Amino acid sequence: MPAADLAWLLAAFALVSLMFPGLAMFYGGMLGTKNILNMLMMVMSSLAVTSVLYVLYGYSMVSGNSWGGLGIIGDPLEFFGLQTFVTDLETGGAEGLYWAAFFILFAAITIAIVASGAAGRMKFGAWIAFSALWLTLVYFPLAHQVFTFSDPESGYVGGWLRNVIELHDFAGGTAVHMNAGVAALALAMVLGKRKSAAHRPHNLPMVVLGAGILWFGWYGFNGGSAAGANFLAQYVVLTSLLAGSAGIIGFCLVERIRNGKATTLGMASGAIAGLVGITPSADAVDPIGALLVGLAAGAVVCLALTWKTKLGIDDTLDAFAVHGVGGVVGVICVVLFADSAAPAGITGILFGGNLDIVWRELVAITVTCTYSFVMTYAIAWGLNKTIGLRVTEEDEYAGLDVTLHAETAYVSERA
Amino acid sequence: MPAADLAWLLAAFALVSLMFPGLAMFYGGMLGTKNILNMLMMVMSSLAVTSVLYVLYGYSMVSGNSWGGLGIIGDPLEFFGLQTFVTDLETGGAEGLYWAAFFILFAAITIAIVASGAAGRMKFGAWIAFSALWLTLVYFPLAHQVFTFSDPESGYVGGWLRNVIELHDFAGGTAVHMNAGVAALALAMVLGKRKSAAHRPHNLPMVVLGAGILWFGWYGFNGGSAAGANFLAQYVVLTSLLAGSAGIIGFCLVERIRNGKATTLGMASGAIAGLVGITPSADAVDPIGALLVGLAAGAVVCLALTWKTKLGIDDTLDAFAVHGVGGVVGVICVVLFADSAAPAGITGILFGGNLDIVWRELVAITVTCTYSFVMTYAIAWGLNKTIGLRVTEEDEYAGLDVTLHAETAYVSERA
Amino acid sequence: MPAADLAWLLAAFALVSLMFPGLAMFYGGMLGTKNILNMLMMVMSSLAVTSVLYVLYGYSMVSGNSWGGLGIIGDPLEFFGLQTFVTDLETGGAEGLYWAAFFILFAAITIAIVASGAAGRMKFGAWIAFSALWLTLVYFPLAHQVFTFSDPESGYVGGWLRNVIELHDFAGGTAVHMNAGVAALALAMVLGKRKSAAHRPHNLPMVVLGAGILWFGWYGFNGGSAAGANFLAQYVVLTSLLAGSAGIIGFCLVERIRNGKATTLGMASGAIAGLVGITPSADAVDPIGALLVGLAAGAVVCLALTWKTKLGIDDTLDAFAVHGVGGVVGVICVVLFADSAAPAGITGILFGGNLDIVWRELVAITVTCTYSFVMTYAIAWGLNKTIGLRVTEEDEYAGLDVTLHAETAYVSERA
Amino acid sequence: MKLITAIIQPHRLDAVHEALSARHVNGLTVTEVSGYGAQKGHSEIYRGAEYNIAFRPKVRIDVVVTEDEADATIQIIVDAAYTGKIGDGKVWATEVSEIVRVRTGERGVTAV
Amino acid sequence: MKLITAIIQPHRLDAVHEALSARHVNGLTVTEVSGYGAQKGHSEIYRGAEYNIAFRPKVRIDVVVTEDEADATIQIIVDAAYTGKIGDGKVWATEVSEIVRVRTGERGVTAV
Amino acid sequence: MKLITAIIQPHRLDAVHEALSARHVNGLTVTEVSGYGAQKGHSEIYRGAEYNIAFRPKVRIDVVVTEDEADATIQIIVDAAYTGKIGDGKVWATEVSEIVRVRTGERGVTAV
Ligand SMILES: Nc1ncnc2c1ncn2[C@@H]1O[C@H](COP(=O)(O)OP(=O)(O)O)[C@@H](O)[C@H]1O
Ligand SMILES: Nc1ncnc2c1ncn2[C@@H]1O[C@H](COP(=O)(O)OP(=O)(O)O)[C@@H](O)[C@H]1O
Ligand SMILES: Nc1ncnc2c1ncn2[C@@H]1O[C@H](COP(=O)(O)OP(=O)(O)O)[C@@H](O)[C@H]1O
Repeated sequence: MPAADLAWLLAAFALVSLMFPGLAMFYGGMLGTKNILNMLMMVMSSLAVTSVLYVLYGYSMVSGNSWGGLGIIGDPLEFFGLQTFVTDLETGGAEGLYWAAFFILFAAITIAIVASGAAGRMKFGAWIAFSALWLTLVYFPLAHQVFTFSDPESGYVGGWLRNVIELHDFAGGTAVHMNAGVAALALAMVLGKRKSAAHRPHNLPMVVLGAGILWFGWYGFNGGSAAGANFLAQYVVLTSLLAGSAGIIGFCLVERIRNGKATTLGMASGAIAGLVGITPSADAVDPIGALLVGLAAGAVVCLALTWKTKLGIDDTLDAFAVHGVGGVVGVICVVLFADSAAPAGITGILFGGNLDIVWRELVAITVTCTYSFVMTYAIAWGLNKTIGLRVTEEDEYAGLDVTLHAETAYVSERA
Repeated sequence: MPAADLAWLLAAFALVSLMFPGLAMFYGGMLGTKNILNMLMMVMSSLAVTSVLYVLYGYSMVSGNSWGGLGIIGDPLEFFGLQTFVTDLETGGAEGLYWAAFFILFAAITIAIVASGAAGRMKFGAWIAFSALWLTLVYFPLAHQVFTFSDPESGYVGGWLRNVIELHDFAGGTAVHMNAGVAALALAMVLGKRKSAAHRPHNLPMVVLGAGILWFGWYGFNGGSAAGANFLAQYVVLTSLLAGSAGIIGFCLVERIRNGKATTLGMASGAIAGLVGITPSADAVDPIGALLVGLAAGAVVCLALTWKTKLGIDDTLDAFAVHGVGGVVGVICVVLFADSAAPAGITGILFGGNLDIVWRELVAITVTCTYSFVMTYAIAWGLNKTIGLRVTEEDEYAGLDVTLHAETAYVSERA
Repeated sequence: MPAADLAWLLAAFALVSLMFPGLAMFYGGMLGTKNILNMLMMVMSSLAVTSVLYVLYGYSMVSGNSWGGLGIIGDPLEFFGLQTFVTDLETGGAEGLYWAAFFILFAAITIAIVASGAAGRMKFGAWIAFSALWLTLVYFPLAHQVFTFSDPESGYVGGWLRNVIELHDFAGGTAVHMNAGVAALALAMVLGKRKSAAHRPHNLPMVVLGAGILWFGWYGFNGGSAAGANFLAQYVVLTSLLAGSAGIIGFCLVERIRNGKATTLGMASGAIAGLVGITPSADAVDPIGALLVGLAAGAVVCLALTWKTKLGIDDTLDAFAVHGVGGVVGVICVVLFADSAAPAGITGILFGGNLDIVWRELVAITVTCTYSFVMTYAIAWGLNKTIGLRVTEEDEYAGLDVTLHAETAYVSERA
Repeated sequence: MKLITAIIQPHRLDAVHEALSARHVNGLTVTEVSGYGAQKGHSEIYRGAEYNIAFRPKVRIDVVVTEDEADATIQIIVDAAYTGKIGDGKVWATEVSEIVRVRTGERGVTAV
Repeated sequence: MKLITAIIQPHRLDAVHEALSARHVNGLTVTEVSGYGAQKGHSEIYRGAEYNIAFRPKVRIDVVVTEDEADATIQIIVDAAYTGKIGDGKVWATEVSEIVRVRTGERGVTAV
Repeated sequence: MKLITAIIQPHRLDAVHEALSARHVNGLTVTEVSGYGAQKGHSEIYRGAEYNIAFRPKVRIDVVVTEDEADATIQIIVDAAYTGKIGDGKVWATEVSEIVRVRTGERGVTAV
């Protein structure tokens, strides 16, 4: 019933679109009071940069017929201007137009997550340049490799990770989350640490609101990836609810045991960790499995956060731990306890499944993370040598909101 | 058209899921600056606790075949792990899986409302214990009794209030709102008053945002209870809009007359009161009736708030007045001016309907409120005698955010 | 597939309903700290006033059979109480009931935008009176003229702009945006300037959140105007995404060139400007055209803002520039580069289209703006002479939140 | 004249205010501050990282009184602010050489 | 040297600042405070409960000036802050025994 | 006794606090303020309109010390707050005639 599918997909698109202000609040609230606006601009401007690139050549690079049939990257000229899709094919359902819109949001949210690694010290022009290059050179190829199915009938060739390696990744654990997490780490390494001392989050209610909105959007992200109003959609919506919930428990339990106290930021982070974990696995685990995915993702991400502190890298808002590590945990969960009765039909090795899935997932994870790290580092390094990435020390002390954007986030004057 | 129904139900589920950050903002904004995070954690953790219980035995207790055919409680073992629902029945529409997800949200929002009665003085571990017990002993039975239909064909027995008493309650005026309102009152009574003076709401824009999000979610709550994309769904969406709107008028008019000024908190509270009022009556009144429901609920709740102050019970955020009294007003409106042409087909006694509906509603209200009050009081009292519910006086002065969660909601340092 | 259409329309309705707290945050954040609540009340109370009027006579005036067949205004008595729609026509899809709900939101958001012109100086009772009069005398007639189609078969006569002039306005560029922008200007002129100095926005993250929510709601606004889950809906959702994105670029580029810095408020304003621009043109331009609409609207609105400052009118939150000018830019874009392959099937004059469309759009713009300005000015002037619109100077210095609503938006006491 | 400055626990503000009002102290100014002293800070935890927060929220009261009211005023504040727990705060006095009431231009004791 | 402290209406801050600048006062420090005095508080209403808010928002200005500038400075502030309505505030002066400019280490009048 | 008041750059607060702690200064009070001086304001832009923001965020530290600690304390603060850039701030001292510790009622030097 294509029209019914479209009805849900339109709603799912809208849900995902709210993830942008959600992410902006989630990240903005975690920063100190003088670099918030800069973060909001990095997050929201991702839509501007992605929209333009996607219309010009992004859609082609991601969903186009593989260039040379190699499964590496789509032909960048195939869908210039999305002009092909302007005409109604009268399928009654979602057409190229819809998927273009949906995938713009996927690409934009990925680069928006990367922004978190640059909080508080990057020039805004450099960020725009970086994000355009990164989308083109990192996201578009990986998305092609992971998301695009080949169509033997029409001779259309898709991505090699999807079609040759046959990874299982329900809604973007690799191309979106691991990719973003690793890239944020690489960018943070090139940028170096912030000058000023670490800040406490300036507004935790804002963080909770952001997390709640992100969760809401995730139902569209995962549910829309079911491509319709079908059994799969309700399946992944339930598992997403359960994993987010259990993510809270996993994170807060570790906190409680280690620090004696469960925290609000931990609760919000745990929910997101659980959701990251379920993104690749939502269709492969059963309800109890979904709770376990959330529990594991929440707990491991919580542990990963402190490891990071020791490494001394200023991945400011922990994108690597939350999205990188969280994504890996999700994939490992598929490998371990996928339920063969679930829509994906994979048997986890704990339930006697064969080891085939192991190397497929390993290849996918390794390729994604290595490619993302190396390319991101190279792009950031190159930009740093040429246009320079970082603001001056003085600007950093004064804060990017005032120095880069000539604004103050909060003004309390009562005049 | 099950797929079309599912398309709307998936969206409705997502809408309801946003009620959690919405409620968190609504309640958090009304508190002083030192107990906000604790409230956010109580509200959001409701999802964590409910998800686990629902997967284990909650779904069974609510929607399972009545234990002993008594209509009191579902068999707690029937749907362990929701494993039955993992397989696609290929109905093309919403299956058990979906309803599990939807009802988790119903249960979780109910306990989240109860949390408001405990604001600013309850230990967090005690809250988690309380909420698990309360869901098991209070919510699950009442939800079974009110929501679960018998199926004579399959011999499946549902709740007695629904099937024997045949109460009319469209979307949970009893099991959700009155139940939560009364339970918040009972919990507040066991806890006792806060030490520190009453606080003004620390952030009213946050309250308005929360109310606006709740309103949005309510379209999913009531609209999803129509079980599909049908006439009923659009009917209740319209009546919900009208009742929320008129709730503003009812509340603000009373304020204007009594205090000389309409307030923003009043506007937000009035909208919620109107929505509580329409929850049981959304399918039974016509558009003008919906305006009257909102008007009545807004006005009566506004009056109820000051009565409470006089009783000297610290039902901190007025859950009893808003959800308890508001819910009762809604049911009374059904009795009084239900329009027989509306989907529910009930004739209000003002329009010459018979008195049959009166006792049915009276029984439902009495049973719900009495059971909820007695059980909640007992659970809270028992926990208080054993693990203790309340934080120390010092912790209360310092605020729960710092003492229980080692965090501060807002940090304004510019270092 | 009417049920599938309804599934999407129900979701679209909900999306639009979130625009109210979204607009409240967008406007509230832009004000200083002492008039926020008043703005929130003006925005949210729009729902209360509109709901009542719409049920009584608004629906009739907008969608009723044209009074005297003139195409000016619908017969105000036709649908009293919306009673006609209470009975299920069993079309399986959206019926009068649904459209009543959807159009209440349209009317309410329009008057809510007008409120921005009165920020910080208008009596609340006067605002309520003004909004009721304005809806009745300005919005309802214009909405009838623009939105209501004639039905030759049944002899039903709709609005003259729609049926005689045959304007092209996809989702309300005229009756909603230009109308609101011009009315805000007229109201601001009658009210005069605020006493106290211009304030910096007190909370820009709130503005960004508001803009993000508005964008989300816009998908429902434009997508729902497609009247179903169809090709058109996905078309306008994509063009809305692209125009909002490009609006950011247009606005920020002008800022960057003129002031040397791109600002956060500029980003938020640019997105909204782009969305205003695409509202009349969403079905008429292709993807690259949508980017151009956004770019043009963002850039022109940015330029218009400073022109306004020079005129010395205190259109406090720039509704005229954003909605008035932005709407006009959108219509001009249709005229210039509409793509004949797009659903509207209009050929822009740059692509060799005939000039027919030019005068149709010119008439529509002129009629809307003139009527709106003159009538709004007259209503405001009349009320000012009778009940008086403006608060005292002292109240203005103290702030409307305390003086009109006896509340303070933010309280930071830690007692 | 003397300027009495008191740093007290936030939740004692109402009590101090009432005590001073009862004694016909005609005006005072309140500032939200933070401080440390014998009462050390506390630690907060964000994503596993511990922050030592050196300063705790306090309220500062400034009140100008005539010379002969000074001692009594100090005592009233000390009594009303007292809880007996660490962190109760300090009250100190400095000499004011001139004071003017803006509205009337009055100077000296009549302006207090 | 003298420290002049002024408690004024928030909406007079700009005027005072301009007046002082015009007079070449080289620096000042502003604090958001609240206070009560002849101007009593106001009441607010939340869900039907009335709260008597004792304190109204004010702005505090601290400026250190040389001995001979003190009187003139007070007068400038008083004039610029004046609206004639209750709540206009107070200005007072205390003796400063030493002042240092952090950047240069200069002391005394040259540091002002 | 002396009251030392310092207006410093916000990001030097930690350094000043540590330096004073190391020197066994037992208490201090911090206020968020804003100010202007040799360091003029900056401009901000909202929807094309330029606002000249006269005041920059600063931190105010108040610490009461005994007479003989006063000079050393000033020096510690000046050293710790120093960055050498315009806007570093001022430190001044006023005479305190009396000080009481609320918790114990102690007066004078033992109360510091
Ligand atoms: N020497 C001082 N100078 C300025 N403020 C001080 C000084 N000592 C204490 N304070 C202020 O008083 C508050 C309470 O002091 P503290 O020493 O913690 O309690 P107590 O006075 O009960 O020993 C501190 O937080 C600080 O704001
Ligand atoms: N004795 C005082 N000590 C400290 N501050 C004072 C004193 N009297 C007034 N103030 C401050 O001045 C403000 C205005 O004083 P108020 O008495 O209301 O007005 P007016 O000076 O016009 O009579 C008060 O809100 C308070 O902050
Ligand atoms: N005369 C003064 N009285 C009160 N505060 C002052 C005075 N001069 C400077 N300040 C405060 O010190 C801060 C820094 O002073 P400024 O003159 O900008 O730097 P510098 O001392 O390095 O020349 C100002 O922002 C203000 O808060």
